[in-house]
Amino acid sequence: MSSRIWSIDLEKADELFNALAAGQRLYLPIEQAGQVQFKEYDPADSKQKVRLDALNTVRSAKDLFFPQSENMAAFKREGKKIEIIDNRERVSPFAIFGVRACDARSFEILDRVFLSEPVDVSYADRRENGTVITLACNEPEETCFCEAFGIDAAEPGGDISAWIADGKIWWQPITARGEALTEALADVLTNAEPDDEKLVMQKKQIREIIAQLPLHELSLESFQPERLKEIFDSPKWQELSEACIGCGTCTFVCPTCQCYDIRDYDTGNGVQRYRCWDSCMYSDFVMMAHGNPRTSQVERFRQRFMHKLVYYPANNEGVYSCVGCGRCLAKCPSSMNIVKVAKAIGGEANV
Amino acid sequence: MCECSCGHNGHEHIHEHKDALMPVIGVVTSIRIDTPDVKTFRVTAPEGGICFDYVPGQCAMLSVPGVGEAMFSITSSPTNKDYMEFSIKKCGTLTDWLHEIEPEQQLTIRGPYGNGFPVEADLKGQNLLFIAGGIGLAPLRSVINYCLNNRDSYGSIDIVYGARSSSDLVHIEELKTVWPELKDTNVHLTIDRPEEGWDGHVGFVPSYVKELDFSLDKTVLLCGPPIMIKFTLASLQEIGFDKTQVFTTMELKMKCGVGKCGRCNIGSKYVCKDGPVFRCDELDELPDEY
Amino acid sequence: MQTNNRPVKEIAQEIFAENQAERILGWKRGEFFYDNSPAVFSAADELQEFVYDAFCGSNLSKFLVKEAAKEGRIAVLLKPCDRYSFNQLVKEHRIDKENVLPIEIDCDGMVDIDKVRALGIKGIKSISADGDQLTIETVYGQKNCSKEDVLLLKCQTCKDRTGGDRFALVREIEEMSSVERYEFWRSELSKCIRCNACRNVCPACTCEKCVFDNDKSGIANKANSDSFEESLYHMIRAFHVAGRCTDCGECSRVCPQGIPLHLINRKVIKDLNEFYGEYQAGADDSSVGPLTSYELDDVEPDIVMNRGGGR
Amino acid sequence: MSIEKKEFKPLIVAFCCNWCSYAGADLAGTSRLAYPAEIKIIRVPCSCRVNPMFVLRAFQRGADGVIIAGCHPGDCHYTSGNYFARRRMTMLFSMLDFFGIERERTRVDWVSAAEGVKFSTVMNDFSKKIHELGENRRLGDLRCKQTIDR
Repeated sequence: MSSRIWSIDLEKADELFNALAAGQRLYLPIEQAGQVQFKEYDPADSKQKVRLDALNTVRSAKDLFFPQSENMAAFKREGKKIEIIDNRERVSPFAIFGVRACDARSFEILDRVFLSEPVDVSYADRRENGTVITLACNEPEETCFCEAFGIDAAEPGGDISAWIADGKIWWQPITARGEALTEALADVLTNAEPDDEKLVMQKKQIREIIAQLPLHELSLESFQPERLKEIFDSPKWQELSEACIGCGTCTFVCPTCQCYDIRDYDTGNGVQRYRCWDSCMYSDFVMMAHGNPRTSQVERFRQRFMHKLVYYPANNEGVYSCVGCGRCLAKCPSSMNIVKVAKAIGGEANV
Repeated sequence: MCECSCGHNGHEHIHEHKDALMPVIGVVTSIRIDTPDVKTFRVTAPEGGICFDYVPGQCAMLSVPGVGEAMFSITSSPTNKDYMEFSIKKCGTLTDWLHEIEPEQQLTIRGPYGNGFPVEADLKGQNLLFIAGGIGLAPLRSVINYCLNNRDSYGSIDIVYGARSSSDLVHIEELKTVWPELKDTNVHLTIDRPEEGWDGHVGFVPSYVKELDFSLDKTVLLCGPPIMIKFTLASLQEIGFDKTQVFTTMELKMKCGVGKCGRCNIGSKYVCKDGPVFRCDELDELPDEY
Repeated sequence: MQTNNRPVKEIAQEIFAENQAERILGWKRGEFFYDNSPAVFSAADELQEFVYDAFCGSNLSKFLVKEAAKEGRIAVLLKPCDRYSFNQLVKEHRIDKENVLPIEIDCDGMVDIDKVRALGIKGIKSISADGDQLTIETVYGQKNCSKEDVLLLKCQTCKDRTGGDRFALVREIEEMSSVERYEFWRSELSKCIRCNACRNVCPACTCEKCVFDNDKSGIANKANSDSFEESLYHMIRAFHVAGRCTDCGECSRVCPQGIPLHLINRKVIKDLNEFYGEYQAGADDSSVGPLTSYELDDVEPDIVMNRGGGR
Repeated sequence: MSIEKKEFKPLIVAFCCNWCSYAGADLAGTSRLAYPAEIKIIRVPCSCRVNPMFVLRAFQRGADGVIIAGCHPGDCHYTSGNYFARRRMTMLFSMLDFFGIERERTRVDWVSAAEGVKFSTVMNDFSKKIHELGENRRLGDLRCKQTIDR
């Protein structure tokens, strides 16, 4: 990690954002009709309300790398002939500021899926072009459990880590890409000390708050790939899934859910093939011409949590496909979520 | 950073990667009616020849844009470099549409997907027993022809094939006239119910397998409807086969074909990437959700 | 909370003690004092986790479509507003009434935890209620707020309490100019992530196969790939429940993006009331709905063109 | 993708009941009464057949106006279809208005088989209105208006 660190007065955040936006597209947590989302920052639009205080955006930052819907190819059919037109969008460089430590970790989880061979071209293109600037969580909430995955909200990671402390934004490049971006900001950033007392205090305070959170001691230890069949066959899935209404909220707000569907839309001028997020909670997720292997919500519900806590770790050296951002805890219509599942199925470790 | 040999690196490289999700054009050059609901489509690249290289047991995504896209096993042997064949049963939106088309129709095709049968590894030098039911012959036919084209690399070959009726037997000319004529190759046909003019065996595949009472020095390749696979496997075990001797090929809903869309998993394995070919003892370690 | 001066939990225990039903559909205590989940209890000892407090906003009626079809009589706890949905579902033959024991319970308003959070209250450790005052212990210290201020939208204009004017916001939107209305809904609906929570929670949405899941319908697009699809989904949904929506407010409660979806349904209800006479879906379980009946002298569609409201 | 710029030529979809308005259109034609060519007639068995989705889908695919023409109230071939259609379309139009879609883009009119003149008048009038309103930008699907190219 680079030891160099910079800062800028929080009051001058606009200057920082404008300088960033001058070099590339910049995405910030911006309020839209009462909710905070990562949206493109427009220095000319004075109505945009940047919300650095919002802990989690509703849609996670994965949206920037794996958008909800994107074109794959278009086709023209004429008689017996088909023409394939590659109309995938190629992105230009962009930066995203305000990513929390949990979302930053989610990119590593998505990378293992999309950047493994054969590489997902669109995702790789966005990863290559995107600079992630994280922001430490000064006020974590009760729904947070990133600690269970070894994430330190006080050292958020990404290409550049940022903190808000003592009325300043602190800025520390971590990767070469982060260094390069920082160089372009020499005019707005001021040199600072990495072990500045105020910054150290802020980090300490974040860790102290996290230690007080109710899910601070959540353990996922019992979710081991070796216990795959045992966990799969647990009788608890039935009662846990009773509350599930089969919507896709948890999967769509989740920063690590990566399942997608490929669909065709007939525009009248041709066929647009696009891919979009899909949810294993949906009844038609695995529907085939000859039937559906998951006929009830119990099976669909189980699939989601098995994937996150058992299947994914089995394929990825024990890494869970969850980062503890707490979005599903806050958003589930029935308040059924991964923590309740982990505690019910995980057994003794959480008593 | 990158281990492939395309000669590019970094940013530029990403753009140069072949997109596994981007299809190419395939042309249907001829269509053979096999049974009342199965047709075999011969597909070539627009300039002729096969669309891509593959191994027996691998699959390809065929699509008619706007109609649908689905995974089909390639039924021709990769030893044939002139065309690819797909035996397709009429059973859904896309297949209904395919059954209406005429030669020269273009399709989109991407692949190959999946692991295929271990024809160059585990199967080499072995006596082989192929057991298929109905349209389940499609993926096995690729292996059968591959082995017959490399006849000296394999031991004896037995083929047990059953269908509902004699008119439902696909690839009938190969079954009746080509394969039985070859060296050390036996074909055992059966149909579910007695029928006028049928002097062959009548009965379900699992019981026929038991009746035939094969010697245990064989590696089995099994494909058919899930229920047939289940009972045939039981029959095989009854006559003394071990699950490690049996390979089967699975099918689940697939979309991407590259293990990323999250649809075709059985436990932690993706059928499109880790399968579709599994050794039967491997399936025991996976949850019963297929 | 109590009903007829008895704690609801006691009523639940009595149901099992007297064998009135084999299962009870109620709420189960969550992780944090506010995240109660709907749950089916099938034995008296399971009731330890039973809860009925100010965080039981979810409407249990819809769960009956699935649960009442199972073996064994099921008792269901219905808040006054949930009763309307229950009646409507019985009317539409979606629930086998004979297999259900409906228990009406009192309700003095449910709290919307998102509204508590919107007050800047974070890191909640516990919540206790004393009359209208909520005392909230957080990792950032103790906070207080008035319960009235953080009630669920549906509770603020409760049908059974002397609530405010439920059409006030609808009127406000009607008075906007056409462009303003358009921009208001664009701004709201462009947040939609098509998670289908509003549909799946809606007691009026009980189709075996939804038109949005039917590939043959031509609109089963799963994601909003175009702004049109954002609007289409919510327009069609509102239309499909028109005349059957009891205004239970679940759609707005569950929307992860806080889209005021109930306003669309309320607009429909307001129009139906104005055009065809007052009607409350689910007030009974037999009457004919306004869109499945007609009068010879109904208003003509051009009333939309000629009446007031912003243009 | 590109959007072709050209002079505004509206596209109007008219759902016409087989038993009255469609015959009315015929009569208008045989009587040499003109109605605009931009009106595309879709014959339906009854005005009641028009699912609200049909109207929305017409807008999706580029319609600038949608008109539904059915039998006069009381004259429905199926006794009551148009009464249901009347309520349904009133509600739909009101909802579209609520979403900020120009309220003049939708209309219902009753035209009998004998009213060739009325058919022509109604269609001319509606078309004029749509010309005044201009292109429908608020309720179309951009993908349907674009041509696909590289």
